[in-house]
Amino acid sequence: MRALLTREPIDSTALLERVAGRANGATVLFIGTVREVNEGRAVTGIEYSAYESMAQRELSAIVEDASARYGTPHVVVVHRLGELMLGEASVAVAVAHPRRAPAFDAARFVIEQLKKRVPIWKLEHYVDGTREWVNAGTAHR
Amino acid sequence: MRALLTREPIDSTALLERVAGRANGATVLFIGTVREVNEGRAVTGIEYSAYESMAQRELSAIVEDASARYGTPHVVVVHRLGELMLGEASVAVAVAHPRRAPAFDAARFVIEQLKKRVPIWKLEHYVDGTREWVNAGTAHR
Amino acid sequence: MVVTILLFASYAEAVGVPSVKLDVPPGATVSEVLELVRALPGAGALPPGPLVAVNESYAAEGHPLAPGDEVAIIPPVAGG
Amino acid sequence: MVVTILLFASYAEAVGVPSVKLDVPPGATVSEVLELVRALPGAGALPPGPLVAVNESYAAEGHPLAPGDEVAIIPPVAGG
Repeated sequence: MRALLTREPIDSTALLERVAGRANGATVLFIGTVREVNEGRAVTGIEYSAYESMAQRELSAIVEDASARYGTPHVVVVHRLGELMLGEASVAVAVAHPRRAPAFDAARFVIEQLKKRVPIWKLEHYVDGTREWVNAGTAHR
Repeated sequence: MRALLTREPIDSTALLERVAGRANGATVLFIGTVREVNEGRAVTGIEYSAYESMAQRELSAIVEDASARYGTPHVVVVHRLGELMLGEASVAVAVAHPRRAPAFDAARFVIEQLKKRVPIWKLEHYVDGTREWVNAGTAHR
Repeated sequence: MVVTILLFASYAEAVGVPSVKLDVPPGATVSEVLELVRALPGAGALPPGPLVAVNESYAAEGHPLAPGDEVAIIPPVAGG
Repeated sequence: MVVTILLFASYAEAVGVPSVKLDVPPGATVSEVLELVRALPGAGALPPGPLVAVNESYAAEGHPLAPGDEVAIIPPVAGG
């Protein structure tokens, strides 16, 4: 399984091991983490939910697409669901490739595609006790 | 010290911890590893040497430059020296940033600059018993 | 024919339920079903042209539905 | 004046030593010193315009040297 939704903390070292291969000269790991402040508001925690069956399909499709496009089977992505604390990883992408340029490009491709098309939603909890569904159209990272 | 030459194995998990920060939403780690085959020749091992005092200065300058250019203090780079086995990491770059695009760009910048200007040399040992200084002009990764 | 509407995140909160079954005319399209969804209590706040997935794949407005289809109305995604 | 020439990797192997002190005319430039280096046994194989660092910073061919300068001849770098 190269694409995974999980309610457990993401183990990025395990991801690096998953993509290792003797022909690979370059490995790129991307980790998205919960920030203290988003759009100027102090965040206390975050909750991710998903249309899980479809999110799994979309994640798998993105990994397949990245593998074909950049020419390496060594592509994995994990997205966390449920409640996360500040500083925890919400998503991790690991790519290994013989060369560094496509390793960077493939990792970037996976996270950009994920943010565009995987049905996952983020509810932010703020210091003032309010909560809000984050709209990707206004969110940046 | 955000730029380091070392004769010990590179601990990429420690690098990730070094760049962590509560304002950061994105972390990118690049790892370069010793490949089994380079330019079609089967490699058994590799040996890195450096003009160490200058390499240290250049690495530090690249980190400073990346920090200023991409707007984050959370940039580190480690390059291994001495004899390495297949699959071992020769170099690792970690960058954390509030946003993902500059995190990717800064990590890429550091490794590209390193490959251009840091006085480090690579002696490859091949299966047939021969050895050769790798010329970056012909090497790819 | 009956199709199942799935609602998520802010949309599920607005309507108050995560799914609802609707009886729609045979061959109804995605946009026709969206109009019926909009008539549900609380659903007036849905945006004009939301993303829709049919049976876990994104579908265009004109996509004709079949009995038993699972029609998911997808709020702006925010993974990552 | 005396300057120290540093040789690395394939260049050190070609010349057989990692460093050598050379007595050069006062104010000699990098390229003038390179010509003297080329006259060393084994140094004929040095490429036409190698990268040079003076006191740990890259320097142009015309850079004038001072007594005690450390002049490093830098083979094509291959870090990473």
